[in-house]
Amino acid sequence: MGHVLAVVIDGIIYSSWLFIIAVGLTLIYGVMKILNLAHGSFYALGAYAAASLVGRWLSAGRAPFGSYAMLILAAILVGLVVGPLIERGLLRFMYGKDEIVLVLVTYAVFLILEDAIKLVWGVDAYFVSEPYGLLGSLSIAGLTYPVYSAALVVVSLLVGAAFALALKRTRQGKLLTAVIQDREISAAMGIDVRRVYLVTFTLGTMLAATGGALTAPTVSVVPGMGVEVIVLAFAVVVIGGLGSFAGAALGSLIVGMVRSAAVHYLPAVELFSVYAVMAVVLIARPKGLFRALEARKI
Amino acid sequence: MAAAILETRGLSKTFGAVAAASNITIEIAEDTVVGLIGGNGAGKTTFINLVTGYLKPTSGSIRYRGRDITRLAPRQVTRLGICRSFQIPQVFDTLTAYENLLVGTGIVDSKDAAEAAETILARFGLAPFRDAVAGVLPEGVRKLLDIAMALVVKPRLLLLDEPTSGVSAGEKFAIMDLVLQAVRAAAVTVLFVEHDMEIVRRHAQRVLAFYDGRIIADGRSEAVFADADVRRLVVGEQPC
Amino acid sequence: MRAPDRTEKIALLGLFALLAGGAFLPQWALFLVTLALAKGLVVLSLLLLMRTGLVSFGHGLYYCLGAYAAGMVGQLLHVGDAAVMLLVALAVSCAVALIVGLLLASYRGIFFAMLSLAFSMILYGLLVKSAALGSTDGFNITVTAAAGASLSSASRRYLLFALSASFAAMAAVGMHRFLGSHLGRLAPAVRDNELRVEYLGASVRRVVYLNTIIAAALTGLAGALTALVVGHIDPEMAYWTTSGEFVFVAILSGTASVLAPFLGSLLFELLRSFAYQYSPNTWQMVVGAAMLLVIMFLPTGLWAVFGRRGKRVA
Amino acid sequence: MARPIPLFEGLAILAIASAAGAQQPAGAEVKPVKIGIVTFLSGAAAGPFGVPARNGAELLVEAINAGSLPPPYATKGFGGAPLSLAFIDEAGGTTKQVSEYRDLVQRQNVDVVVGYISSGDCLAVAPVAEELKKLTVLFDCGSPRIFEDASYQYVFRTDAHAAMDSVGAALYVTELKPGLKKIAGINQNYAWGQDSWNDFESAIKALKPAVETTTSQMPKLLSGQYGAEISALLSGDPDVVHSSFWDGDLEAFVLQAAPRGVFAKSTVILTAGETAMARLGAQIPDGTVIGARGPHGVYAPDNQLNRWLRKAFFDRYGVAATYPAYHMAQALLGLKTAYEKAGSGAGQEKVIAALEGSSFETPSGTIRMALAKGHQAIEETVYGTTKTVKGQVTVVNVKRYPAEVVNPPEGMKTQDWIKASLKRTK
Repeated sequence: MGHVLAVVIDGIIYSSWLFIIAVGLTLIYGVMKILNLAHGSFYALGAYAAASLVGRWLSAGRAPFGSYAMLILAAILVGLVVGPLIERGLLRFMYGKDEIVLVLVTYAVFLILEDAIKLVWGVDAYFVSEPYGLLGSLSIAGLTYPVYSAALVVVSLLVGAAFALALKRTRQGKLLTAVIQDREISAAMGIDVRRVYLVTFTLGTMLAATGGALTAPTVSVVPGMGVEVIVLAFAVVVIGGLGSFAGAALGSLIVGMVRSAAVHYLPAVELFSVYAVMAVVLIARPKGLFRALEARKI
Repeated sequence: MAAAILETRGLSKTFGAVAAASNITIEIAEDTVVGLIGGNGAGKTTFINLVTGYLKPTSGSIRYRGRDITRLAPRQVTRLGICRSFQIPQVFDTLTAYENLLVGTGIVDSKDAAEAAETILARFGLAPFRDAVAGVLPEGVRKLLDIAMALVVKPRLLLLDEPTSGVSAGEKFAIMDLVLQAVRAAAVTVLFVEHDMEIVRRHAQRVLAFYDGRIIADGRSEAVFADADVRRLVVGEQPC
Repeated sequence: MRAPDRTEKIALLGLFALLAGGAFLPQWALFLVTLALAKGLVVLSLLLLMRTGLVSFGHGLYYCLGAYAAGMVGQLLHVGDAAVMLLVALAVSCAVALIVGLLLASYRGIFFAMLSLAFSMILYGLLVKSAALGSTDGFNITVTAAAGASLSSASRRYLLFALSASFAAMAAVGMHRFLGSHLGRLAPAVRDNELRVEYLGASVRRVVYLNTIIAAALTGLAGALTALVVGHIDPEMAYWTTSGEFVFVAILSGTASVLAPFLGSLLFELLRSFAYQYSPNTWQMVVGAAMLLVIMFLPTGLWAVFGRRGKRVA
Repeated sequence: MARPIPLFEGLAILAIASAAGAQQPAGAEVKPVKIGIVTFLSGAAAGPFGVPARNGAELLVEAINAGSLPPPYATKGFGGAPLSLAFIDEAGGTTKQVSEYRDLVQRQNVDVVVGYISSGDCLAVAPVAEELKKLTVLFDCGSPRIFEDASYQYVFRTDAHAAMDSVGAALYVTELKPGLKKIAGINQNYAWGQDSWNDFESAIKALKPAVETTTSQMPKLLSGQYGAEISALLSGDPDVVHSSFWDGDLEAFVLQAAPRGVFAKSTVILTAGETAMARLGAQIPDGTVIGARGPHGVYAPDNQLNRWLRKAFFDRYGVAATYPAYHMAQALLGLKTAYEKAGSGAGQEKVIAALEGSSFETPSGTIRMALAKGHQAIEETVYGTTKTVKGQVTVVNVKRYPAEVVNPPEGMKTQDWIKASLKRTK
């Protein structure tokens, strides 16, 4: 049945989009134990930066294909500027505080960035749809899909593969894994936790911004676009298990598929399908799908 | 010999391929003081964890005063009259020493809780630290507080997990004397894990030697310390 | 009955001062204080949870439930009596907490927070879908009577204010006594060391469950009060940002005293009101910055400024 | 992409606001009229609705104070009394809005409140206005419930309620596609989206009972990703797709749906499409049916007031005036008319009496306060179809529906009216 195929394709596209955002969130939580509410703002910043850069690129009359480079550049810029600024300028004074207090710190950052974005870009929508249409479209199961969506899936797979490889194969990745698993021991082993934090937060910010930058051509960039994304990404990482990369992948897939199925078969429940899944998963597996219960030494 | 307060039969616990306790069958008589010795990982703490319900045995049974308590939770075991102290003190860090005890006495008997807490505070010599927050107390005091809390619930069987670890060598004897004095005043059966053989010799009427999850010797302390296996495997003497 | 201690005396004096002063407050201020007191009840319930080591990002669930329970009494049964509305709200939020609490009782830390959030968002989704209840627009509630006696519009304002003030004082004194009781003392014990609590023979689950229900009851009551005061309810009350704001005010207040939530709540309402008025375009930034300043410089909450003992007051 | 930097814009507005406040001469004989304006200044609704409305208010109040409006409004102030403004952000939910409303009335002592884009806020604020006995003009919110579930003495609404848009939409598409068989909808999952769809669906079914609904999609507000929804729309093969999306969501939907052929396959009707026309421009495929919630923006009649507003707004803000600005103008001009009819220095009660059941000229034509005992306005509604001419999007096949045709008669609830009488009124 073509319908089922459509559900799966829509689900995969949505999952890919979610994964790019959620993986940054889970990375930051895994390493720094910060559930970063400002992640949504970084996503929005990525989108705004992408809209501005692509807009300039195109209005300067340059080759339209260069706009893809602008999207990536926007994400990198936001990551490199905002990540270190917030980690060095604010978060480092907060380490050691309670997890919940840290959530509130990032909530404050989120509030401030919301208004800051408004001051810089105004409340009007921006949009740069050129990169979306440029790649053309293809037809699957009688439905038309833009190639851009397929590209999004590829990017998401690349991000996932890069993470899997980096964590397993590279020295830096192994250090990161060590910090995720045991912060104290890794500090005792002489790992420069300070540097790891800075790199992690920058990378996480960059990933959120990538999500935003890649989304920018498909939407209009408006104030408040980050709010919905945060809770959605939260749901994904909580379902998958906080701090787990495989969990972020599986969580994205589950949320994407459930949402797609809801839209096609039962549009009335779409609004809370994600939360229902989250509640069910948490009740069945209290720490999410990919997180073992830690034994306590007494 | 008095009736057995604790009885285990074929008690085993495995974690994957590792046997933390294998086939432990013992009887502990009421109103005795028993020392548990053995190297690290020999199974002493596992034994305490099994008896107090923190771990569920893979096989075997535990009876307390004739009643099967094999799969009960720590809370239920505690309510029956078995309590324990911990290697790492488990106290309420943000509460004062007095409040720590008050939490316990409040659970047991809400009417005379305050009085009971003061009594125990005094008996353990903790009165000077009454209003200090537990999180900032010196380790030796925390250790005492931890043991005092085990006594708050008026147990008939008390299991002490390394009561003198983390305490300076000079203080060890004093602490152990204080503890046993306080405990014996309440006519409690005591099992204690201890590395210091001097302390074991001095206080234990009976000694159980653990090695590799098994009990390799059981008897009066002189006899156990004379055992060749114990000397080699537990006390750590090299055969000459 | 033992004699009231210092906290209880302040609470009672505060109540009398409020009841007397309320008659002279201008209307806008009366409304603001009423709202702050009602919301203070929610923050007080979070204080209880925080003392137990728990933070809920889904307290909007009970806040909204209480409000809708009160609203539906008016809408469906056409009863405009404040007493009936509050009682029904209390009953409904307790009943839901009895079930949800069972599920939540074994969760801690961020997972408790997130599962609570999931439940509140499910309620939000259900309400948004309920066209009969006005979807996101919600509906209006009118109080016409209190415990049988009918009310004029002016006396209604003062009555709701007096109700909120009395509930606040009663809840503060009640909570203070509860926290000082043997049962209440288990809250910080659970937060500090669950293992030891179990080895003292008490059930951690039961403590968490009980405290969740008490917190839900207070929050449901506060939701109903807010509904009566504002005169309008909508699903936004269950949205996660509402819950997040309560947590923020709880952190702002600190957990040192049962009076802190009301003070924190009042200060927050004032801060927001002024930020709205003087900086309508950047009020979020003002609130966010205030939040960071408090977390940085007053890590134990605003009460640290007032508390005689900086560290911890039992 | 060039647009004014809002920071400076904001500062400029503040400066104007304070200038307006300072303008009153010391010891003047007429007391100034202080107006509290509540619109979205933050959040998603700020860009498309809140800020154009605020700009409209600024522009009009300045012109009114200067007496530079075209006739019949060429006199200064409200009967000579200068106006000053106090702005409040509508964001933050109803609880906050009720609180802010009280603050506006009792602390800032405004003489009249003009505001509220969200129907939830309108519903919440109306009873408070009654309690505080303060003249309050709702200028933009859409829900018919406000005056159908209650009656108010101090509350007015100077724009028509939203059922008009859905009924007009149903009339337009049934005329456009007489062979209509299948419809589908994609609307935001909140009161506005739900009401819009329900009214549209029942209007269509009243007009053409055989029409079948293939799917009604209700994505979350601001969800931004409509891939699955678009697939669901496409696979039902509907003749008409109805959407009351606005701003960000609307633009995202158009951007995502156009390349996937939704607009080619079905006739898409965007009931609030006008706010996005200027920005989306040629991105909106030809043949899309566009509404403006009344005779506003591109559909505004060619009268002197409209020519003034269009030019002054564009000159000042660099963008075309959209319907929220028109709605704001309706509210302020209605008030000016009532104040002047009541006479200089008249009390609030007289102003209310003058406003009740009045009619007045606006850039959107004549507004009549015909419903809810003279408290609810009716206006005509207009739909048209897009056609790109030389890269500029224009509307063709424009049809105007008189106010009486698309609004229920006095005393009848919208839902009953649509179900029972729509067929006959046609």
